Amino acid sequence: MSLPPTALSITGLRKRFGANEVLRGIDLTAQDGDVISLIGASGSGKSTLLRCIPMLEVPDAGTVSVGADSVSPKGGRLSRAEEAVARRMRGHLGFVFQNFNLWPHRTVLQNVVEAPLFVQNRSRAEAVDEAMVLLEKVGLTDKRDAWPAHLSGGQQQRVAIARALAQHPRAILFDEPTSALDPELVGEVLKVIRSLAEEGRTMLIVTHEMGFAREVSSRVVFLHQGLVEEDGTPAQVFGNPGSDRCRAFISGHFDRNR
Amino acid sequence: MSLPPTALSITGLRKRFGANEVLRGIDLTAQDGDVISLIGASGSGKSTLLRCIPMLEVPDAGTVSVGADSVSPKGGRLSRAEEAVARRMRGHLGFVFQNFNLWPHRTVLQNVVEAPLFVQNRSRAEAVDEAMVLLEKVGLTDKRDAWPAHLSGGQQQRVAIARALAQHPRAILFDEPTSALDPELVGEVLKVIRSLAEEGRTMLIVTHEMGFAREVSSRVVFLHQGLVEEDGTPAQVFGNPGSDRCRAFISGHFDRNR
Amino acid sequence: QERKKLVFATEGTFPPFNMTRPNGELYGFELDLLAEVAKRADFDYEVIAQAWDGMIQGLVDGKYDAVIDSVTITEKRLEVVDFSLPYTTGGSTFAVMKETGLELPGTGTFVDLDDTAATERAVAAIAEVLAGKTVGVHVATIQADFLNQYLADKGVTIRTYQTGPEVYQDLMNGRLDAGMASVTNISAFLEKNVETAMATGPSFKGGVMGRGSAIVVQKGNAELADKLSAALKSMSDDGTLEKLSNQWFGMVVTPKL
Amino acid sequence: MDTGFLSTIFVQLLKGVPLTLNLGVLALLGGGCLALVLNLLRVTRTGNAVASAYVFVFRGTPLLIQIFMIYYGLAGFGFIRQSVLWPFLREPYWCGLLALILNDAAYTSEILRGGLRAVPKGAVEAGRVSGMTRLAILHRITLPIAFRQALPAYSNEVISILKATALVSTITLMEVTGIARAAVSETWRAVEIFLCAAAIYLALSLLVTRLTAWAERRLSPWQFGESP
Amino acid sequence: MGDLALLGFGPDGWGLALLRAGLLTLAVSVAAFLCGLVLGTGIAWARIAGNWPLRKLAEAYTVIFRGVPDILVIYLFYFGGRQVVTAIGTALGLPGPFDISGFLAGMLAIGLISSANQSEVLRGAYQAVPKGTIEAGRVVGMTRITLFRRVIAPQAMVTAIPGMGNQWQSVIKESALVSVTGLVETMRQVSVAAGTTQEHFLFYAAGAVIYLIITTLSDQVFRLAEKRSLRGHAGGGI
Ligand SMILES: Nc1ncnc2c1ncn2[C@@H]1O[C@H](COP(=O)(O)OP(=O)(O)OP(=O)(O)O)[C@@H](O)[C@H]1O
Ligand SMILES: Nc1ncnc2c1ncn2[C@@H]1O[C@H](COP(=O)(O)OP(=O)(O)OP(=O)(O)O)[C@@H](O)[C@H]1O
Ligand SMILES: [Mg+2]
Ligand SMILES: [Mg+2]
Repeated sequence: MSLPPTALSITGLRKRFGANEVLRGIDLTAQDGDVISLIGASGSGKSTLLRCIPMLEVPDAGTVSVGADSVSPKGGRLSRAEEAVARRMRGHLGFVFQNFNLWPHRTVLQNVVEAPLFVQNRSRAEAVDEAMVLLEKVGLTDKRDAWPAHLSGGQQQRVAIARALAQHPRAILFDEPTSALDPELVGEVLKVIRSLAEEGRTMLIVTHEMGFAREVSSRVVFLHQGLVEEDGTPAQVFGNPGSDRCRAFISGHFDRNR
Repeated sequence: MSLPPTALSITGLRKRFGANEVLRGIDLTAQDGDVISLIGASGSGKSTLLRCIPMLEVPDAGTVSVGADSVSPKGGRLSRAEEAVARRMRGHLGFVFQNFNLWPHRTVLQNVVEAPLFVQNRSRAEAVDEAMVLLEKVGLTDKRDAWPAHLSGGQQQRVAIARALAQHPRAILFDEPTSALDPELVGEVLKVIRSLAEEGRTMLIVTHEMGFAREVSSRVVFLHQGLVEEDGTPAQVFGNPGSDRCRAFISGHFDRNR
Repeated sequence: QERKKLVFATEGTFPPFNMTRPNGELYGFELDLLAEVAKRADFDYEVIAQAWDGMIQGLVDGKYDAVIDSVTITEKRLEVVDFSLPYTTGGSTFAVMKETGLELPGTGTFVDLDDTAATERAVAAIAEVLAGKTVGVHVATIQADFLNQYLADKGVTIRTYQTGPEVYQDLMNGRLDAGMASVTNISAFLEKNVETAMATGPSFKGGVMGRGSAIVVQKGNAELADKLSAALKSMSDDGTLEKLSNQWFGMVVTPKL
Repeated sequence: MDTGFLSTIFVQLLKGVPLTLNLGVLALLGGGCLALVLNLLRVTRTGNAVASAYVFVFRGTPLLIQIFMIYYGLAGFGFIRQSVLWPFLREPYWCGLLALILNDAAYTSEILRGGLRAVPKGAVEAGRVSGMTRLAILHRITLPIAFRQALPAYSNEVISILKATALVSTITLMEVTGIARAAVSETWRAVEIFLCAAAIYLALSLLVTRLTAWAERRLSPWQFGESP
Repeated sequence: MGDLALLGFGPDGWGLALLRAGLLTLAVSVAAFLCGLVLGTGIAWARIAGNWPLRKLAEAYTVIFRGVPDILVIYLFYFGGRQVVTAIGTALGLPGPFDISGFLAGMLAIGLISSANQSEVLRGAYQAVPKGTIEAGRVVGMTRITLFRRVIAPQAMVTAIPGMGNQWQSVIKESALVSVTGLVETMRQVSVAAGTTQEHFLFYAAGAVIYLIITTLSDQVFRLAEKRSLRGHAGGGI
């Protein structure tokens, strides 16, 4: 039996902003169907790590591979050839931004069908049909023609999720996808993520909701001071964390939800 | 004994966006020292309600009072006189936006001292000293000279909280103040809110984190279809909700955190 | 006792009629002429420089009393302002570049446009050579009127320019086959380009070519016009005018008044 | 006022409108494309230097001087008169249009640059992660937002190009101002004639103002609370 | 090309005259631009925040001063201004004669034209300011003035500065039109020199250089302002 294909792999990733070295050598691999939760203190570099994968931030060192494509930028810049590879990689990735980043000049539906129509050149009818199914899933069919500026925070976040899913990406990167959602909707998102995992898609989820992380993930990664400090199943990490730092971090949550 | 002063009172508040009537007659009063959590589904109008208090959205009907000032706008517009009253009201209110709305052209410290210096005309030394104490509380002293665009989501949210507190407002309106915070920081914010309540300040907090709501608040209000559907102590609302709708909403959370 | 000074406006950019020294001082044929006129008519005056745009409006508005800027008397202009007697009546002719080999008949002769038969003969001869060619001229001048009236319908393309010098510029650049201007103006051009360019064709006078250039005064200011005219007349009578003309143009372009 | 004279002049001036519009529209089209190219150049270091130099020269000198330089200056070089370009450069129309295009491009590229600044960074990132090419991001995200932000400033440019076409009257083109100036030196009734010309330009720019206001609403309905 | 000595500073050189003209161009431009900035800000403010009649008035003002060719505005100020000033003076019983100086008329005319244009640039820039940051200012109780000074203006600068740079450049060049009022600024001096010496190209080129020098110097000011305005800004670009 051959090894399962590696959907996503990160090795030796480093990134600094000025004097502040945020990522100091991150290694992480994900197979198809993995759901990895990334937890850590605010400012610990979770978003930066996520943003390095599609090269929105260009790392100072290290390699990022998505499927067969792989980029190892040097000196915080992409060469022309690397930029092309990065673009191919992005085609296989979905991304849900921490602050949503909806396109203000497109309606809800237009935001969702934009990439299918203008990147993947699918037919309009098909793209719209699928978009409507996705909007149905996140409970926004009645807002299809609204402008992003007229949506509530949670509605914007759900559009962002639908927009990422509409691309059929092999791997999806979520940056706090439930931060603006109420408990019921969190449950819905949980369902969606589970069904995607069953389809074999890989997901990397930054989250502060430990309950959600426990429920959804096959693996939990704890980031601390620019390094991966814990990496294991939810049971391991939440039940019996190896480091004191991780224990202290998690206890903050479980204390309150006792 | 006289009645305790009413810090904040809302009566018969209505607001519609086009055909969508979001608030359909809200009544709510808060005394000094009250901490009220506002919960409800995404899109139920929580942010709109909060934004109506300082007249960022002008209600279609109803009255808002803060301390001795009171405004009852008609037809979704403020007259010049009402605008002046509203501005006086705002001077007594702090507001933490759902999407932070930091001033991008000012550093962290400048964001925090802006209102003390340019609205309340306090001395620079005093304002800076106090700002540093607040930044210390939210763990951001080392970011004092950073630009908002260079902060992580959680860091931005903490600046927004510090900015609101720097005004010494009588009442503070928080729109999901912990959405981007890790469990430890949520604990810190909880502490800050408790100490403010002890000082007698009034707080109105929109939140999706039921655990947090339970810990922090003296009263919980559940919003549904533009009306207040539940209003009681955390024990009442979470332990024994009156309406089915509220029970279903809450169970989403406690199921997962069982 | 102080006498009120008369203010004259001129452009200061039209050699050799009026020019400007780097220090702003104005000089030229018209300045010398004016000095002599002032002496004879016994008035104090000053001359100010003013761009051509707005020159007449300034006069009408009373910002100054008269304009001396090689302005030709025409019927239309008489509706708006008054003129003194004319002080130049040099004819108009054509300029061409030597390398084009173009040459018009009648060089050195005079044609009076009031003499219809002679005019027709001369125009027909020129038109034969210029048919299909392009002739440049300063916009809304008597030369432009002449071209429009006599040559426009004979297959000659007429192109009008906002200033005089641009006609010569385009002539040298090869966009024009010929340019038309006053003899005085062309001789100033030839002074610098005598190797490459030349004047050709007859010199036209009278008719649409108007009654010569004169000093312009406000409509109805007959007193000043008469005073100026009288001085000019006396200069013409005693030959001063001719002398000045020879001094500045090397030929006589002034009328016998 | 002499209404008979006014109406004759007015009719005369109207004959210049087609040329004014022709020059204005083509200058804006050509200038717009060139401005876009200039902004695209700014991505690379040398490109940025080239674009800056271009803007510096063409924004830094009066259009009138540019027109003169192109019309009279270029023609002064023998080799240009021998070149294949001469049939074009010989014509005042093409020289005038060229000058207007080059000038408009310099101004428009600055306006566009300001608009590009106002595009939220996140919107561009969202385009990049969805796998869009540079061109697609430009055409689907950046430009629509940037153009909308730049529209008020751009409407200034449209109007000033409209008025700038007046300067080509200096190189023998008879558009509205050319006709007006000819009429002035003929009749010397500057105020009446220029008032007529002003009325024509005012009408044209009123049209432009209306069009841009309409475009503002069309291009950014989300700021006006309209649904598509 | 002509004789370069013509551009020198000797008795027959035009250097000094051109220098003086250049300085006058600069003076007229600066005065007109500042006049336009003050008025333009007011107009933009009226259009954004004014009540209905004020808004319509500001709109009409913009349309007229943007739409009428500049030369005519200058004409009206120079020639009409004198009549207005005289009427006012007489009404006040002051001893005449009255006139409006060429500098004042030119500066006012160009300033008014520019104010209409600047108001449009500013309005566009205002609309590009994220609404949330304005709300954040309102909720801390800022007055309109403070809000404008501390929140709106600094952010609007980012979009406005290139547009304002354009306006400044236009003003410099429009200043050439004031020569009809008798002021000897660069363009007028150039045409006088060119006409007198018949060295058109030499002097037009010299004129271009003078304008470029003024532009270069003033560009530095705008560049500096732009740098300042961009602090903390994380906007797009291509
Ligand atoms: N400016 C607007 N124009 C039109 N509709 C709006 C506008 N702002 C909000 N809405 C609509 O009003 C409803 C309530 O929005 P609001 O932001 O108050 O919800 P919320 O309770 O805060 O939700 P969330 O928890 O997702 O933030 C939503 O359906 C939203 O689409
Ligand atoms: N563009 C930038 N320039 C400078 N510093 C930056 C920049 N972006 C992020 N940082 C810094 O890098 C650190 C990591 O930021 P990051 O956004 O990755 O944190 P995070 O783990 O996502 O935090 P949060 O949970 O609050 O979103 C922070 O200290 C932040 O201030
Ligand atoms: Mg983050
Ligand atoms: Mg909300």
